[in-house]
Amino acid sequence: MAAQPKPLAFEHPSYLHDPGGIWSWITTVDHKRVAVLYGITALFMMAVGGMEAMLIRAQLMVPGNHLLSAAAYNEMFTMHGTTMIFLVLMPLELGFFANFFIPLQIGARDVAFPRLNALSYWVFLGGTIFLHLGLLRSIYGLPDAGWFGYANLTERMYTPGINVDCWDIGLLILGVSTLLSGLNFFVTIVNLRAPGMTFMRMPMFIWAMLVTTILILLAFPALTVGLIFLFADRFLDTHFYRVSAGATPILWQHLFWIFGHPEVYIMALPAFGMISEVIPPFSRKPLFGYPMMAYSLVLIAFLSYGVWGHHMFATGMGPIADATFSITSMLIAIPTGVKIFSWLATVWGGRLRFTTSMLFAVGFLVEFTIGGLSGIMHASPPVDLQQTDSYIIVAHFHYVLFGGVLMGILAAFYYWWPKITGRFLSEKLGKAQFWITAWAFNATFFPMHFVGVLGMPRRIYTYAPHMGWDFWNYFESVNAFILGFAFLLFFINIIWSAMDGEIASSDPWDARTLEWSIPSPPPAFNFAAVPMVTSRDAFWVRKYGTVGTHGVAPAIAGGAAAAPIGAHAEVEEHIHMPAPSLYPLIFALGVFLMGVGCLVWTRLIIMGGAVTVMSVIGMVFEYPSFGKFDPAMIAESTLGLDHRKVGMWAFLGSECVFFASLISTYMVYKDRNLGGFDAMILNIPLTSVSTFVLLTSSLTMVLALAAVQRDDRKWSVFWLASTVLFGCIFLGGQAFEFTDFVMQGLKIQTNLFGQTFYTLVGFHGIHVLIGVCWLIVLTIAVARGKIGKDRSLAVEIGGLYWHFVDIVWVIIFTLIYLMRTVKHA
Amino acid sequence: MSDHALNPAHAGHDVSHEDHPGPGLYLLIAAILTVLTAAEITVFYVPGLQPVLVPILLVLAIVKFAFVGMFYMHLYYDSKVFTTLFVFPLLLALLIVFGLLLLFSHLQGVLSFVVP
Amino acid sequence: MHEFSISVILGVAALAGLYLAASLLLDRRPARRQTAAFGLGLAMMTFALTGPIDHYVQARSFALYIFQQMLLVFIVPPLLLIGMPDWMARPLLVGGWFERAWRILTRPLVAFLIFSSTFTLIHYPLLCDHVCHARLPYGDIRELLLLVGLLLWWPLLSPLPEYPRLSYPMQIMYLFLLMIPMTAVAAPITMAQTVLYMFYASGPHPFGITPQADQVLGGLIMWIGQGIYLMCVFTAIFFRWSRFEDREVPAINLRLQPGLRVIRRPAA
Amino acid sequence: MRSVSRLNKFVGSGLLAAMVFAFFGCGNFNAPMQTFASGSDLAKWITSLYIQITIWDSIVLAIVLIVLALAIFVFSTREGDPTEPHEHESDLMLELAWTIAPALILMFITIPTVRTIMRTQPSKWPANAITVQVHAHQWWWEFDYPGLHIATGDEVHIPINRVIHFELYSDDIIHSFWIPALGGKRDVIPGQVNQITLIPSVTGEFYGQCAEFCGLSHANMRFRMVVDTADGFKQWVAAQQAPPVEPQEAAAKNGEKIFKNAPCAICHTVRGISGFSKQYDYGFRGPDLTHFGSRGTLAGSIFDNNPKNLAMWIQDPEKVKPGARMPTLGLRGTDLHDLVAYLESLK
Repeated sequence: MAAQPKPLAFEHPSYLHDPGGIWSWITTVDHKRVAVLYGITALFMMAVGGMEAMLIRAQLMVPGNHLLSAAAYNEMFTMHGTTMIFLVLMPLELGFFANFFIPLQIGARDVAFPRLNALSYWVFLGGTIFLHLGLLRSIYGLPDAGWFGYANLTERMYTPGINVDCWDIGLLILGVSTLLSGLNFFVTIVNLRAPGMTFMRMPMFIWAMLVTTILILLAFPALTVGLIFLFADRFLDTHFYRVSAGATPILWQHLFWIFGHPEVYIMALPAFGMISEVIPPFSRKPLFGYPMMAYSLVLIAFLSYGVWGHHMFATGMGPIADATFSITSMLIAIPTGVKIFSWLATVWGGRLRFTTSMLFAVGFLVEFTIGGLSGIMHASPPVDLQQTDSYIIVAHFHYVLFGGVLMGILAAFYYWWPKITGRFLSEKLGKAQFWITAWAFNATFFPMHFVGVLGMPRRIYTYAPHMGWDFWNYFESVNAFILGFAFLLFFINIIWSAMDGEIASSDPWDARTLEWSIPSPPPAFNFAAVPMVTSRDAFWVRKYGTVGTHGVAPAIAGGAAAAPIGAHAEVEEHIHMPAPSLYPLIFALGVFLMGVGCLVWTRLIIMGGAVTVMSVIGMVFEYPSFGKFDPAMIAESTLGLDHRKVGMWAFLGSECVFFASLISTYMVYKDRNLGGFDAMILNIPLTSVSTFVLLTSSLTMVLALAAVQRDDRKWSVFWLASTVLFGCIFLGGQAFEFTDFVMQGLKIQTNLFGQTFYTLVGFHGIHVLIGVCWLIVLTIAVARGKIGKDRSLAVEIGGLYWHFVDIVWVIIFTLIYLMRTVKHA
Repeated sequence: MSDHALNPAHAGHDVSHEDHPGPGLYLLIAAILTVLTAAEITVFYVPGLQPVLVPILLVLAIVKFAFVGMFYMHLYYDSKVFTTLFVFPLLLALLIVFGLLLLFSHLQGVLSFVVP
Repeated sequence: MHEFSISVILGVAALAGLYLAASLLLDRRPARRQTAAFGLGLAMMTFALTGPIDHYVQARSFALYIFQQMLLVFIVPPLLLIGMPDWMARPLLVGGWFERAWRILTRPLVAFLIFSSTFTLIHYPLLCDHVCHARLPYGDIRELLLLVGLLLWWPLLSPLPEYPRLSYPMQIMYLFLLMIPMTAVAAPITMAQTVLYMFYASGPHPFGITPQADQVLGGLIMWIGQGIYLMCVFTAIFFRWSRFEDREVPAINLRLQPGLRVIRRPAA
Repeated sequence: MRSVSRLNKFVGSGLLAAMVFAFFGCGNFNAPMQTFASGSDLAKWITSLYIQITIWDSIVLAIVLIVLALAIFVFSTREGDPTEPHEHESDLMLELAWTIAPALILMFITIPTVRTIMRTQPSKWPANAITVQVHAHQWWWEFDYPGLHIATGDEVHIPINRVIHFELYSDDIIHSFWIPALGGKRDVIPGQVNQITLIPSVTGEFYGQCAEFCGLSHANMRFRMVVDTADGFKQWVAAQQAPPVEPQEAAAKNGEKIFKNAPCAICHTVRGISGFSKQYDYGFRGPDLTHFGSRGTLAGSIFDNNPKNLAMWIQDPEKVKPGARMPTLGLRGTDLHDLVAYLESLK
């Protein structure tokens, strides 16, 4: 370490500049480039989703319209919802803004797992294409069962086409992508913060993203399980949602909304964070009530798991469940109200600057409040019975998701665009866009409250005249086109700015957080030297000396602010950025091929699977740092922990929810089984032996780890190989068990017991299989001397997965096998 | 209360690989796990224990779960961050199981006529 | 049926005497708020263990039985721990086999498991009817609750720096997780369609309500009462955490800690 | 920049005025499916709660908007002002206030909510309640009166001031039964029997519609509910219980033959003429047509019941109701005319 800081010359090209051309974008692992890729894709999909919305409004303009057929209309509203949620809002918030600004705001060089980040993007792109694959078959090939895809309408019997297959598999693929980026950002925020940036000094956007990623990790598995059941129903002829076998389609609704309500907050919380970033600089005040703001985020997230039932009041859950879900839903209003009032208090007394960004932030406050308040109505079950599935709900969630989330995103666009591209968006066009949007948005969606009160149901492609709906629908449609025009302005603005926008300085807004301390657009390595954080609003304090601005001569701003925080890099040569990689793209291709294989040609699944596995192995060994214990990295990490291990544990946490969904389905359906085979078929002696085998494999696994940590290659290989062997014996036992059951006549299609048993135990088996493959790779690597003491982390992480599989079996063995006679419901 | 609450920034530093237990402990845990599993199977086959089957099995499973988690997965020795990362979702998962069972049992109780 | 139990009064008096004696022996005075907290803790203990509450518990009021438990578990131990100065606890808990045992017992996970399993077990109807009321004198369970309550709160309120408290986020997590076993006990009791505990079903009720209603009331006290209480506690902790991390975490000095200056090398 | 801010204010106040205007422009409640209704005890309870919550919501919204507007109008004048704003970061009393006040408001909402839940979801209903079994099909409604041996489609009659107990059945997928004027909706879920119990308090004709997306023709799954006086209902029941009217005119007589010979009878029942067994789903796939002529609407209540519409419907069901299960039979000319005449004669 040099004692004297050397000034750093700032001739580094920005992240956008690269002689590699398009190839460098395809293989990029730079979080900023991946973010840009996400942004472009999501903006394109926003245009598509917007067109779909225009078509919907055009169809509803007059009663009895014949512009769209019923089939086309159903596709439009399904895809409008799916697109806007999964392909626009979430990618813009997570993929674009969070990806770009999490590392910049916490003073990191990149996200925790750069290649995983690129992988998330390519998988996301694959999923996006997959959702639209049905278009290849016919013009009516888009999914048409609603973004919520309620069973049993989605059963093959009622929706025979491949469109719902595409929806099902497409969402599974998108789920993988979202889960992985959630995991990535979670570890980044938890473990890669700059020194001194405690939780309570994080910018509010980072808080919001932290909570959002936790929600993603714990909500998406439920959707995955629901989609897997749907997949099984459609392709394997099981009856997860079929009444004829004793099942109930309500199961889908539970699983879907266990995911779906947190999902609402997965979309809303990042927008809260963005607004919290935008309002302070333009009010020239610190965020009011920071701890309260952070705490309410946590509370909202926590409560959001206990309220899924409020989407299901009409399904007849009974008065007790209704009341419980109602009360918990109402409770969410308290932290949300705290947030609104805290934003108001931030604005209050400030020196307000109404840039476009601030205008959108104010728009957010108004529209989101309206949306939130109508939400309180739906939280009251009796009132909800008059409102659910009517246009008042459409009004409500557009006020939340458009007036709230999208306005927040637009505010963030105008705020952060100069940092991303180094150029301003046009303020003139922006203000025009804001005012047109503000008018047209309210004029489109506020009357939906009226038609909702007048009883117009949702999702209807046509309606009768003289119901009192005609005028407002016409009015809404006209304004919807104006709203579309506002977005046209936005796209023009983006293109204009990219080509000829005004050049922005590094800190054009006199802002408060670290991302403004580096050049715009940032260099590939973000910070020349890792910044030190001593308080909230770190950059502001750098510039003005205190958190507030009292009594500090703004003169400092001229001097210190001009020199970015990282200007005193000592050893610039030490900045190594991760090398580009093609494996993320190959992985995504493999996943995509597997999806296509499900639709057309089964062998393609195996081929795609092989591509996926090979790409994972390739990716693992691509970097020489594989599994390496890096004291420097650990010393620099926030928690003093290796982030690969943090990531693994977070992933295992997420897996808990996955297995919980499978196990609860088994238990719920156990008593609804309509006769035939039941749990009494289970072979206890055999599985007892399997249990011992698996427990022993856990023992050999820890012994292997201990041997690797001693650098004892012979015993490492021996114990690893024994673990593989025990794993294989377990799998063999399971294969025997399954074959035995099939021979006795219990197939996955036979009855509820069969399907829930095979999926639960089967998915555990798949986990064991993955573990065995993983261990085989490790064994070979250890045997060839690639893994020694310094890389024992590779074995440790593999071991964590293996033990997790083991403890899941401990639970399965007890709940499914040993408690086979117990009634659950 | 703030006298000596740890700053999480330093929470992890006091642990390292050296704290991990040796093979002796692993073998002991393996023995305990074997005994517990044997106990589970015994409980399953003893008719007299049927009334208390569920609590006994649940407790045994939780104990096994905890032993593997604490010692084989090193949660007992590692940073508490890992414990949190795992236990929090685990209990959320439990709540989901619990909630769904409650909701569905209620459905069956109130709406007893299920159309075949 | 007794209004005041001599043994409880004696026990509380003994504790107060010990506190005073320790103060005199070691010739140090606890801070005023510590004395106040300890005194309040003893008062709450007396209130919970004897007098009208205990009278009605003996007279088969389930709701008050739960209320008594909540006092013993959630109110008394924190007050006692807050009231205990470090110099008073140190001679007891530093050095010797007792320290080793106490360290294991007060590891957060161990303390949590001991508390929640005890709490779950004593509400298992079979156990409750046979152990809590019939065979053993009733007092045993109350003292057990007090003890496991002390264990439960120790990781949060440990008076000794030698036994470090949990970090603030961990404290919140700890209390949050505590809500789950509590709910798992409270929910089935509240939702049960029958009276679960023979002891409370068997006698006339002091307040004239049905045993079923009494049980629902008790379940709700446990469910909602502890939920709101814990929520308030961890809200308070959150704000302490916020103040601590915002104001008190020292600025890391680059020159003093060169190790932190290492620029992260992502690969190789 | 100052001028821009003035422009903002100008446009902003214009927008606000326009919204207020639009809100009062919504006074048109002359809508048959409006949800602020009081056609039954259930609807009255719901509406009262609905209005209470709306009032609370409006108060909160007004507070937020006024504070925001004040903040904007007062503090935007500081633009360009060199004095720095106060660094006001927190205020415990204020923060406590805006935590506790919403909590109190929510309590005022929650308590009546829970009371209304308990009230509107009774687990028992009087023995003399009239039970109506509602069967939802893709995409029409069947109404059976198990005590009265009546089956109708698309149109349901109930008497005023009696306890009506709807049992909701679905044979295919999830639908939702909704008559806005008489109270809330309930999902109609296969494998589960949901119920609505209510006492209608106003006579008249009300519209209902399926509210849960149920596939292609979800929009065309409507029905009519007629609340009769006690006498009116008695007469209607008697008329419906009567055997079908013998066709009088020649055309109608011919139509009856066509009805029996064409595949109509596979799906439709005319008691005494066609309709076989529920077990084999024979004659029960479509609405019971025994008294078809007495109904006001047809084909999922999307048309008025008149010969022209009926002919159009029979000619090409798929065209007027996408995905309709009724096949196109290729009837035209006099056959069609006679069949229509027969069906319309079934008063």
